[in-house]
Amino acid sequence: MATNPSTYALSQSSESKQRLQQRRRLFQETDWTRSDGRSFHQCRPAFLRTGATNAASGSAYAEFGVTKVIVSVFGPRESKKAMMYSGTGRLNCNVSYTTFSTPVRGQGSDHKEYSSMLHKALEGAIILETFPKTTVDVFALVLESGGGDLPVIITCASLALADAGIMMYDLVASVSVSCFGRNLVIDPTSEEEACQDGALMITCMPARNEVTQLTLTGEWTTAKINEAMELCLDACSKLAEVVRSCLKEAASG
Amino acid sequence: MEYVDSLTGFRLDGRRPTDMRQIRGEIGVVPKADGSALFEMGNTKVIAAIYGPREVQNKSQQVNNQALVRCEYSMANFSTGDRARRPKGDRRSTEISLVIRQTMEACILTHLMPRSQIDIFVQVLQADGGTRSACINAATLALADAGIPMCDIVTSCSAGYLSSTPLLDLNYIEDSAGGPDVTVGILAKMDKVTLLQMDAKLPLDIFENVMQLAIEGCKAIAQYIRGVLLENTKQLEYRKGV
Amino acid sequence: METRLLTCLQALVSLSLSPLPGRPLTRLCCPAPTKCSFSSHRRRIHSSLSPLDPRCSAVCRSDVFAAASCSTAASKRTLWFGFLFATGWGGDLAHTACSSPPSRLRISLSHRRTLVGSATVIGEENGVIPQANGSARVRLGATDVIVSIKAELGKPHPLQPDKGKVAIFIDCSPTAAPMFEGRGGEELSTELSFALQRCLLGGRSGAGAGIDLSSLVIVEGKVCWDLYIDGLVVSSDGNLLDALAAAIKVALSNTGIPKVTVNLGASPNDQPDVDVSDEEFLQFDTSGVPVVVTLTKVGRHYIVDATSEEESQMSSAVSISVNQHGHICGLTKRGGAGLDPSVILDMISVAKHVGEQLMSILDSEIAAAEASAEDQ
Amino acid sequence: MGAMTVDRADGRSANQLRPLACSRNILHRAHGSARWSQGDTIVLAAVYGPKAGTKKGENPEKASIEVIWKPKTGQIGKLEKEYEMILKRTLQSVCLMTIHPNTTTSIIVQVFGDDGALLPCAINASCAALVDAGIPLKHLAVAICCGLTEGGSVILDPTRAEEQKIQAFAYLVFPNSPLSVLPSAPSAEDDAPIENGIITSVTHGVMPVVEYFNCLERGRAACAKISEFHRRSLESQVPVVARKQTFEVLWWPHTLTAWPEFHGFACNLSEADVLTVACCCMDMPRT
Amino acid sequence: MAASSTSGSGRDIGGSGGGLAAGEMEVEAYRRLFPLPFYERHLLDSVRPDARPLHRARDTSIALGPVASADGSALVKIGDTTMLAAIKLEVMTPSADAPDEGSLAIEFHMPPICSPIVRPGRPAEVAPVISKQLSDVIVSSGMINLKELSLISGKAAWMAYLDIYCLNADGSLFDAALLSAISSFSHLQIPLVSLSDDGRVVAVPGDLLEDKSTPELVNKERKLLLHSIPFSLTCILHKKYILADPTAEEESIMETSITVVLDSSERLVSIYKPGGSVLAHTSTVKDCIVLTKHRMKELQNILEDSLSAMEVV
Repeated sequence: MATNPSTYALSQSSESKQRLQQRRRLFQETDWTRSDGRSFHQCRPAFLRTGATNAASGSAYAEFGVTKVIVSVFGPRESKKAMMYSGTGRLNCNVSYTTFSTPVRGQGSDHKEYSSMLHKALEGAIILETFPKTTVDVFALVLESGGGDLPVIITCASLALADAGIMMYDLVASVSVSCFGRNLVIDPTSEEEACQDGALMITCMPARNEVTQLTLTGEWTTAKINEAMELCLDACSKLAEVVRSCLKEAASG
Repeated sequence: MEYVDSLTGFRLDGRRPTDMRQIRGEIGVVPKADGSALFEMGNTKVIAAIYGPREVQNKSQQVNNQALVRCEYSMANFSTGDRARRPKGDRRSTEISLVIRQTMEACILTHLMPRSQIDIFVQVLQADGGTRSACINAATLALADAGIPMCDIVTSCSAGYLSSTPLLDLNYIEDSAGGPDVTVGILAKMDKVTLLQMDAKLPLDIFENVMQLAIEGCKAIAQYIRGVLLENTKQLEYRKGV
Repeated sequence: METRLLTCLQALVSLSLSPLPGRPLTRLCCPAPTKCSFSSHRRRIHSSLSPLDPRCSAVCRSDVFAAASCSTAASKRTLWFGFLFATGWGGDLAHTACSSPPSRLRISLSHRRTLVGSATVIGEENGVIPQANGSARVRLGATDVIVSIKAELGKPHPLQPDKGKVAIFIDCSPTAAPMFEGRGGEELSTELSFALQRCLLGGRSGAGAGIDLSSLVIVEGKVCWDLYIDGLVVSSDGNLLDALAAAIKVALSNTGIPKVTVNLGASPNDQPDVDVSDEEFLQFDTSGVPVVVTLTKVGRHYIVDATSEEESQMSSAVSISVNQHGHICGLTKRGGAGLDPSVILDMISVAKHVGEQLMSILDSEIAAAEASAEDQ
Repeated sequence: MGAMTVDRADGRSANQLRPLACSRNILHRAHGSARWSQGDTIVLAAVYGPKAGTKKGENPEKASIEVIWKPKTGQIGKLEKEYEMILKRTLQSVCLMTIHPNTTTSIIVQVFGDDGALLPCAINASCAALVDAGIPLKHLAVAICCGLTEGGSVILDPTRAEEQKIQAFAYLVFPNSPLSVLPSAPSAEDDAPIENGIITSVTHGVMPVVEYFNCLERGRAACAKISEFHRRSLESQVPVVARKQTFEVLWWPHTLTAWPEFHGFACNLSEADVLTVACCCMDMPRT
Repeated sequence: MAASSTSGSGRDIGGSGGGLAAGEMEVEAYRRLFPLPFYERHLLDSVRPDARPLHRARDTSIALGPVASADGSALVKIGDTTMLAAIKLEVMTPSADAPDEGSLAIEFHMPPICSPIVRPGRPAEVAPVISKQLSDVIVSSGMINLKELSLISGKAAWMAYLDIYCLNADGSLFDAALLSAISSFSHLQIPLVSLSDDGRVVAVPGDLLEDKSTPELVNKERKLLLHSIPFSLTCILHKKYILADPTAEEESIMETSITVVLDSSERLVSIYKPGGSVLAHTSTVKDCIVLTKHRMKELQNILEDSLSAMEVV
């Protein structure tokens, strides 16, 4: 099996391609219903559990609709030998996908962009001074990708960090919003993400009212940014409540 | 293909066989580096930056009685006609890095800076033949700019043999013709050869001629580089108000 | 050492003095001396802009300097132009800053002199890289970047048959800093590439893209131009993203895309023949290409165009790309510290303001460069 | 059971091994080296070490062993990774790991020829190289490949062609029989002699359980022979004279084909020197 | 003493809540400082720290179809060791020497989340080895008839990509991986396909099956027939003890392991003992084989239960 022959995934027949075109046109209209029946400003139901991997210091599993993610936290442990001395702790993040996470079989390699975004989203929330000279590793594996992957990873990672007992200023919650013409659609699925005009993702510490990460693509007016940010911040604080209750449950159970 | 016009004796780009392309050197192109220089040979354009002498970064590489000299050669994506993503550390760039490192190490007075490290970074902005030579020349200028003690200045030039004519300073088209390409590096004042590379067949008497031509080229470049350094020193003097 | 540098910087900033000689945060003076002769044509605009901080009713004065100088070398004509501008409160700020009550934030902005060079190689198109379709070199103080643009024929993405493709790759040369040696620059390179992609290419559906992708299509679903934007950081002294974005804009402005003639194949399934002209070139419309403004937060202040020394002490930085309509086309945040949402909104409005000026200067200088190129 | 008559392409009987050969101390820079061949399967093993320090993840209180497998051609793949791991674990069980704590011994295995039973050959070669390097060992590990033909008979040391044809085969590694002057120490665990225990077993293909035990028995008998060979070759060790490598210059009559690069460290040569060297090279008879 | 210890987690003592009594703390400390004597004390009483008898495997569960985007998938847990396996079918042109056979590509992954040993960018040493072992065992056992993966002889055949992800590595990785592999194969639903105009194989959506205009289907069978399924058991050999189904802690303390794979007709597919300080004598090997036979019965029942549970749903 040294040289695998080239293969191709089953393409859907022409009907379903037309369906995709239809959807794309639909998104441009002002009023349409989402495929999972949610309203525009409604998030997917979130399922969160701690303790997915017992070999790790802390871990968590998150399921938001189709999107399924496991995050393990290791450490604080010895930094790599090549690393120079550091008075504060280090944070090392890595995000990878399984080969079967997407409808078409992928390579299952590391996702560098998400790894660095995860790092940026978390480093502001962790009190790095509490573990000098050592490293905390946050590793995420996306089992199935169904849209809004990065926000789910970030939220799940914050739960795993709390499970590992890493000191944080606050829990971190992350929510993204897609822009279609005039509409703002919160917590998009991958189908919606593929056709969006723009996207805004906020990671924040709700109790401190601080934004640790913010990315934006597409063309936005200031008023719309305002609206989207408010929408996201509101959803973040609700999400943080879900995370908090999950932690309480784990501690009491 | 005819590389030398049989009637006029001119080369494809209008040079005579013993003509060098226009050369230009500029000192101090990277303000943050300890020493830097730009060197152009016709359309070949390279930047060299020197960092050091400084503390050895990887302690296991430290040499106790001399300085550690390191070199990295990299090519910009747009440096050649056809755009290509170049992975770092491919065979060719590793080899050229080694050649540059060894050549420069030979002229740096490494014993004066024990337990320290000197990094030579060369970046090719445009490649049109003779990048190896241009890199060495740029590195020499940059080392001088960084004030690193050297026993002499090293200059390099290539020569080839096409259409039964020894040609000085091959450009890309001549270089890719597949003929012999002799790259020579000399210590200008001491009149010693410090680098010699050739990977093709050449009868010995012709090899002698070609090498001689390349050495002449090196000497001319040395002349120019001396001028650039002198001008730079005058500027420094002027700025310091000496 | 680091803490000392921090306190020193903070002290300087709170005095509204820049740690760089000759670059106050709020007041203009001559730029730091550089090698290039700088015969300046000076425009001073006194205008009453709406105050940047809504709580502060001080009149904001904007000083815009633009300077261009031409020097003709023996074989090539080098064209330099530069600008520098600042916004802030009027008056002698070095003193008022100390005495003013601790307001929420003081905004103090000053760009270093930007040098955008388009060296003209004998009789050829403008550009520092002759073999590319377009190129530019931008210097921002000691930051030096080169951008080259190459257009190649390709096939459109099956899901977007009416659009061409653009790929942005940034490389950090080890000449810029020893830490970029080997694979050391990869992390920063990919981060810059992604940030620029986010800023220039708009949303997934293609809305809000700075580069009009549909203009790159030759035959729908069959042939299109693939635009490869390669950036190289030659020297790094902070604010790489802004410099790269400006360089891309300038490079796009002098990008000539060859005119093509298409012979459609007999059957619709055939790949059409494309004839690429090597004489006629189409210019690229760059008015929609946004500029990027990075606001770096040091202490309680945020500053534009931070040097690497200033960046080393930043708590966080927000890069905002602004297009000609004053719309935000992309935003990325760097640095660990969290920001209050209202601060971000405030930064956006500042960036919009700064971006407008940066845009108009870049545009006018591009026009000037083009005009002088045509004169030749 | 008995040996059924099996037709083997090379005319061997079912129980017959290919000719064995072992030479040691053939690399003068390595601390120990050995070349082991079984017919056309040839493996060269070199041992470097013990060197100070262990890799991350290894127990620093013990010696650590590192195996690097170099295939004859091409890149190292999954199969080679598996071989590396098996070889490492096998050699770990043979070496006295407590004698040189916090050291690493590297074994480099270079495949010269693969004509079946490659892994057993590599294990035998590595063992000989460890002996050559003077690494303290408990006992030798002796490896053999037993094949099970479609007809249900066992053949020893199959060639590559046979390996591909047969239904199943097992790589088995046993300790060699100790030649002790002392009366055998009372074994606390088991009454069975140590050479009956399996160090390593790797099988390929499906076989009935009884056949595996049949293979074990036959393998054990063959290993006794191999360990006898091992012992003899160790005793009759002839010091091999290390040949100094000579400086080689590629030349062609009256033409320099390649000028080996030289970069002056201490020897900045003048132009005349270069030509002299070149001429010298060309007058030099080719060795 | 035996009952006092918890499962073999690698967590900090301090992290597991301050509720431990002083005596228990000492046990935990003893376990960390002198792991081997700790285990040997247990073995004397024929019990393991997690209260298992020596020959018992941990609780095993199989969940079929956890990955919606795959054609077949299974989540297997043996104790805390968790494996997620998924099969994706793609179409390939079969090779000339086997025109009517499909192909298998089996890959075992150890992502960094599964164990503190694995770091990103540096895959675990054992991952390629287990990959190789798995494909050897699955191919040589003849469980799958590759001819069933053929679509159009010489033109198109299925390439089954089986990817197994270890989500939690707590010993006996090969056993769990093999079980997840065979479970996902028994869950595999082959999509119904037809041939499009340009000669590519395309999927036929379920709602179009009754439609008359749909082009003719290429395949009819939606299930693979699995012959002689292989089951495995890994045992640790320590002195004269045999410990079935070891945890990661047991594997790290007692190094000699032996893996026996038997197929459903009790033939030997593999005996894998890579070195180790303990020598396996014939009697030991026989004991391991007997243990594997018991384990096989257990696993067969668990697999059948989960399959029938799925059909009911």
